[in-house]
Amino acid sequence: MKPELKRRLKSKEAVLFLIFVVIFVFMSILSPTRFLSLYNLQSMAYQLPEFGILALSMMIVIITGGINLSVTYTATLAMIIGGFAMSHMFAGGSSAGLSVLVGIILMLAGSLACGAFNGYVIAYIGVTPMLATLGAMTFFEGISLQVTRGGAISGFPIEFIKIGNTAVLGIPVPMIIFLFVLATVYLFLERSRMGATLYMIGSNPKVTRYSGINVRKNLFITYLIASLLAGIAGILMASRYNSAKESYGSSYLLQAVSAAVLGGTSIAGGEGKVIGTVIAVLIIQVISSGLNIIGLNRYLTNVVMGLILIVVLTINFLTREKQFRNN
Amino acid sequence: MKTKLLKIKELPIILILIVISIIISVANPAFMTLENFLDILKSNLVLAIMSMGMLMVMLTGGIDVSVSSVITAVAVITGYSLMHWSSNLLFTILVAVLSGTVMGLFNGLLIAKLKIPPIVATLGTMSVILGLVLYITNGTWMTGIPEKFIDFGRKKLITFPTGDGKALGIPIQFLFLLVAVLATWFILRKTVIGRGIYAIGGNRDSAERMGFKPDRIIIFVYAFEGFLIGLAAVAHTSIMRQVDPNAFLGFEMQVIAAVVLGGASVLGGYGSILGTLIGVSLFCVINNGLILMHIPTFWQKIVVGLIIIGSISIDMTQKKRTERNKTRVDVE
Amino acid sequence: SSDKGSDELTIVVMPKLVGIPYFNASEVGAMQAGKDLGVNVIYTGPTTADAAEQVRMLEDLISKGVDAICVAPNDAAALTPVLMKAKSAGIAVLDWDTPADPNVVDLSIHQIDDKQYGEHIWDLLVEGMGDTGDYAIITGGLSAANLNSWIDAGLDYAKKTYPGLNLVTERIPSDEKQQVAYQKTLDLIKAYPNLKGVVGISTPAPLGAAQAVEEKGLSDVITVVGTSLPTDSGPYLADGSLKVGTLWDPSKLGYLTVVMAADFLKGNKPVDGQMVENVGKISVWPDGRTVIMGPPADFTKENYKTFNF
Amino acid sequence: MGQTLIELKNISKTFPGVKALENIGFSIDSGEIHALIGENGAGKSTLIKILSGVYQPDSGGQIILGGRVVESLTPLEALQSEIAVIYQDFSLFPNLSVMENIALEQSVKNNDNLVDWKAMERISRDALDQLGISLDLNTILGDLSIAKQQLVAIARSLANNARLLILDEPTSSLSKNEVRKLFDIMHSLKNKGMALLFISHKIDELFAISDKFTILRDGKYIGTYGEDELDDEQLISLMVGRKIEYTIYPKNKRTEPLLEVRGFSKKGNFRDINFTLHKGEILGLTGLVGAGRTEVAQAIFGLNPADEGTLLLDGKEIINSTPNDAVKAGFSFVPENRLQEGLVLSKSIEDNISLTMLDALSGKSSLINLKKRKELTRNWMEKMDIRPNIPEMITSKLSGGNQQRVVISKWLATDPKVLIVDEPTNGIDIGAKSGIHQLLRDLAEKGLGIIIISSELPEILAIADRVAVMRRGRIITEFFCENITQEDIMSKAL
Ligand SMILES: Nc1ncnc2c1ncn2[C@@H]1O[C@H](COP(=O)(O)OP(=O)(O)OP(=O)(O)O)[C@@H](O)[C@H]1O
Ligand SMILES: Nc1ncnc2c1ncn2[C@@H]1O[C@H](COP(=O)(O)OP(=O)(O)OP(=O)(O)O)[C@@H](O)[C@H]1O
Ligand SMILES: [Mg+2]
Ligand SMILES: [Mg+2]
Repeated sequence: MKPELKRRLKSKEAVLFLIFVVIFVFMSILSPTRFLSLYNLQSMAYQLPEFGILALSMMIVIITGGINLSVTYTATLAMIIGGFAMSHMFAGGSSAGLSVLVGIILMLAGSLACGAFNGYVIAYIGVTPMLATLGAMTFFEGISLQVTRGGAISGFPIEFIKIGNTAVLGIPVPMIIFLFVLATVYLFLERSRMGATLYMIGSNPKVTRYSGINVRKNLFITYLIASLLAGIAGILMASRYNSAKESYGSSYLLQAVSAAVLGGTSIAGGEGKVIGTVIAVLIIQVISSGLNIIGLNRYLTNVVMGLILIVVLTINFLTREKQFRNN
Repeated sequence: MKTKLLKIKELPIILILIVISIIISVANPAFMTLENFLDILKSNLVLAIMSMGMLMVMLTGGIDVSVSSVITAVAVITGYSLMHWSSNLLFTILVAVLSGTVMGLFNGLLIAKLKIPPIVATLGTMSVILGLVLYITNGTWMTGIPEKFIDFGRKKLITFPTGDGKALGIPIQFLFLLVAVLATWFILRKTVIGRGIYAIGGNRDSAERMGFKPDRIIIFVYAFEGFLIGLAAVAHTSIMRQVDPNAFLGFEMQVIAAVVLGGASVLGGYGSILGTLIGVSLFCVINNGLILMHIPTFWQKIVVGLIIIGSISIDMTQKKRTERNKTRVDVE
Repeated sequence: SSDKGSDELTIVVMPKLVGIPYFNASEVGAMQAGKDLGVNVIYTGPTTADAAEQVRMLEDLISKGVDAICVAPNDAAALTPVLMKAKSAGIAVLDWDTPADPNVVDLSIHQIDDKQYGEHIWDLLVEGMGDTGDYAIITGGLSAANLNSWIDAGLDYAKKTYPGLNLVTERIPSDEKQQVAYQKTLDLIKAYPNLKGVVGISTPAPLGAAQAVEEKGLSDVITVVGTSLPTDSGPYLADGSLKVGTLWDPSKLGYLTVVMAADFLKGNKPVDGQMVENVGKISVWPDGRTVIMGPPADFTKENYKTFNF
Repeated sequence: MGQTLIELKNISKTFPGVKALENIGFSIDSGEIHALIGENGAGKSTLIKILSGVYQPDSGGQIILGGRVVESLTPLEALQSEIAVIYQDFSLFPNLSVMENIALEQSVKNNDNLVDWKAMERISRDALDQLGISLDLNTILGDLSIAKQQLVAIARSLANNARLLILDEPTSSLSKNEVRKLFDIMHSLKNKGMALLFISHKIDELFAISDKFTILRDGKYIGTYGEDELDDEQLISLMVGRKIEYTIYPKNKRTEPLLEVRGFSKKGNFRDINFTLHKGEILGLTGLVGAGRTEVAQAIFGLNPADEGTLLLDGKEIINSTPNDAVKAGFSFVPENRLQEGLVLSKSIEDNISLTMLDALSGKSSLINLKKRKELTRNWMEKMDIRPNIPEMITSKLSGGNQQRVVISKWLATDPKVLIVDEPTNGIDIGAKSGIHQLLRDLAEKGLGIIIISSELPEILAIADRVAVMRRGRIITEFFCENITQEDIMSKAL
């Protein structure tokens, strides 16, 4: 038991958590009354879920050795499809409850359709994920533009807006949804049969196929699930932003990749822990909010983020080296 | 000869390029004109130059998402140098390639020495470099590039007289592309390091066992990529006559897409200059064709997305079929 | 502003994004106003024109505790919930440059009337190319609300006033990049050989169009007009490839925004015809909260050197 | 014999948790073929990697090379000292041409800056000519079969004009004929004064070619002996510490048919394959490398579906169009190339063994029962004697033989009806080999049908009930294994 505990304390995730604590304390000292205020903590809890869910979605795909550049446009296409129906139904006199229900169902269905598209092209046709999702990103954006003509879809019932903007017992609803998603993704990836398969596919698809596993089906489902998560993030965004538009969250794309790798997911596939990604998301959120409150130039915030990425990975490298030498 | 031609790996993508070109020129004969090709050439030179560097990086199994920020930084430095130091052409080129090489070197060191995965290392440098450039310049355009340099940018290499008294010409910036392609070709084909690049991409451990120094090769590759970006920055500045620190936002994706479209493997080891140039051409031709074919604006992205996925799917299906029907045994 | 302890006012001015010339110029004006009025101005915004990023930043700024938020929304609807939060936190909410949801703003600072501006641009086009013939529009991005509203106003106007004008294809996006506008214009020239005019909306667009026209030696055939900053467009105005650029002084807009916010916090409402120092005479709509800065300035070959933005 | 070429003193190597080598010391003379032998995991490959500079030995040891004493070598130093190695995993480049795989090393060794394509062509052609094989120099290596790749690896070391040529199990995927050719070459190299260090688990080969034997056991040096000082039995007992020989198992009577292959054909792979596998039977499938045995096996397993033909299991027609179908129907397939097809090298023993068992390990909940998984792994690691006994060990760090055991474990764990094994004892030491034979026989006793593909005829004769001989994509004949000799089979296969 003891060596197990020791190993855990030395793990990448532990180091990352330590870094998170340091940054959090640092921000708190810099701005005790504001950063550490209840209001700010709550506000961060509102902001984090949509990004966190996108990062988890990205992580699942990266574990299979892929990448999903269309993740944010999946979220927005889904919200546009559902939002379009929802606002039209609502304007047409349907009850708020029904419109919201139909809207949400369509948003999830829309994201699944995007996932099926990517999944088919990648798993069954065999196109490199990077290129397939790059094409899909353009394609989804195109459809969104075609539907919205560049504008935003709004006029949602207030019941829908509430999803992203209310708190239960002080805990924002998006945060509750995030925790639920997080637990599910954890069970799926790290405890379930299919999760185990995905890690093996990410490490070596050929051997996995030779082992009698239906690699194509698993990959296909992976993209479905990842896109469904993007759809959930889309619902949160549409609700928080009270509208649906093709460009929402486009800055999350590279951030989601960064969060996954910062959290220890191997970009080559086959490796990565949910908890790592979550800590990375927390780090990014705290830096972003903290520096914003302190009033640092937005570009310097990017510089800090980049440096942290490099520094954390360097630390990982150095600890690995040290362990290697000590043994 | 015939069989050799059929064996070219790039054949499917070449055919796709030809088919798309034919479709466009049927829709609009203006496509198949010298003038249009020269326009395409001039407006995509920078992409083509940068694709050479990216090809090398991807051959080692790496990727570089910082190219857009590096070219921005180099363009800003070049612009500053032009306006404050000297408008001498050679000096300008020297400044540009030096600063590009230094930034590439930095990426290379992170990747080779600190073993940071390329996509992550370059994501990091992208944030840092772009953040600094925009912080310093605040996004302000640098106008007032010396006339001497702008005049250079307007020069033509060879001119072709046209019927209506105008003259078309190959833009002077084509030289930069030529240098980039030839240098890349020379390195990849003629030097031991170049073969080492392929070897690392194919099997890194074996390359090391064979006596290659993968770390050094990787550093070299990123530095060389930086060097090419330096050339690209000069070409770009001489065409655009100003420096806009926001001009390259998102450009990295285009470079990567063109190279992958040209058949390079994201896992390393596979990819060719010919393929890459065809990938770039396909990219340019599609973009060029959108307006020439009068495709309505709101359909354009849908069309581009589908063409990218469609052509690579055809390529893939083709490869799978050959693989499946490969003769493995000389059956009696 | 609990950390401050003083009673200095803190006003946030948030552009759609930072790091582009237009909003840099606004920053200069806003900061100057802060200095002149003795208020604390924070000029910050996202690095890409993303509404989501704006919302996140606004949430943080509400946490920070400020007195007024003036925002140029990337998307009006998207900001409504967060602006409502700001209001309920006792923060004054203003929009500037681009309107936000009118139900949540205390004041709305417009550089210009969108409709008039659109019509003005089309008038400039017709001045150059005449009222018949083919023309095209190059815009910054398909989903930029204010650009779209100018174009829509202009198109409506052209339909009624200049029926001879023929728009060859829908507005073409240029990703806010001169290089792309340049490329697209080259393609347009070949695709539509009878093209006589190009309207560039967003600051880099007219320049890219002008560059292409100049290179093709068509400065005399194709009229390029559009929204551009006089300093950046100097060379193109000088060589005649860009006929006219039209824009207001963004720094004045920044200045006016801060002045209005500070006044509002002090309990002063704007009045029609009010003279604002360093800006000029403003007009206020009957609703009492929509402030219009004034007509744009047109830049031509002759006068561009007299502007400094 | 010539003079001492290289001498090792006190060489040790420790990996995290494993002492792979302990105070090894012996010398190799020029003009000799020196066999390095030991069980799987004895440390042979590790020693070779030290000689070639891939690993640095623990400090305190000495390598004496042409009078120069060093503690360790770098790969380039090793190359420049003219030590050439054919690694167990070949160390080739799948994306480069045959020519470059053979000749590029020269340029690196000479510190060249530029590539001389003409010289490369000459060097590689010479090397292939020496081997007496013809290959298109411009073929991309990845497109070649494993056997041909191995020939390329050999050609590469020939091209190096090495003074010491190390061959780590070079014969593991060669057929008899090719082995004979290789041995001829080794002889002629030896006569030219080159020293050869040779690793193999095939005892008959060792005696056929070696002048000296150096025996390692558990990382320790046991001794060096001349070929006339030892016989097979002594050698084996020195190596494993006990006596072992090929047991010839009693043959089964025919029972009811289990698997029937009817008219299997696939263009460019095989034609009109017909055979029946009975319950409790071991059917050998043999022939020269390239005869199409692997292709047939892959077709049955759904990896390389046939164009025509039918498959009957227990009399019912089934279609295996993917491995997934095959596994569901009760097939297991141990592929011939464990590195590329058998193991996820970056994952642990546990992950690999449980890969085929995920369904069984997770109940309705779809969540994996971690305890059951641990148990399963432990059971198989014990049963197959996988060393080191650490389930979390990453499989790339296992010795070749132990890797093979993991692959076999993962397939036996599924409790199949039909087990297809393609060169299953490739690279497995003689002790373990007899263990695997015993295991296969026991499984057959329990009613399993087994198809074994092997180029090693004694192995086939020892355990198979029947053997089908393939030649150029067709089954030429079938024998019952009772009263036939290797020569009977070879005469059909050629
Ligand atoms: N599940 C899979 N995952 C990844 N690659 C696969 C998969 N199945 C087949 N391939 C690859 O596709 C190629 C053809 O394989 P195979 O002959 O098994 O295809 P198939 O199942 O007949 O194809 P299809 O279903 O398209 O007819 C091979 O290169 C193989 O590696
Ligand atoms: N990189 C490594 N890290 C940890 N342990 C290793 C590593 N490489 C080898 N070992 C261990 O060193 C021991 C010797 O392995 P080696 O590969 O030399 O065996 P071998 O004699 O070649 O066996 P085989 O005949 O099975 O190939 C084994 O226990 C192996 O697990
Ligand atoms: Mg070995
Ligand atoms: Mg075989």
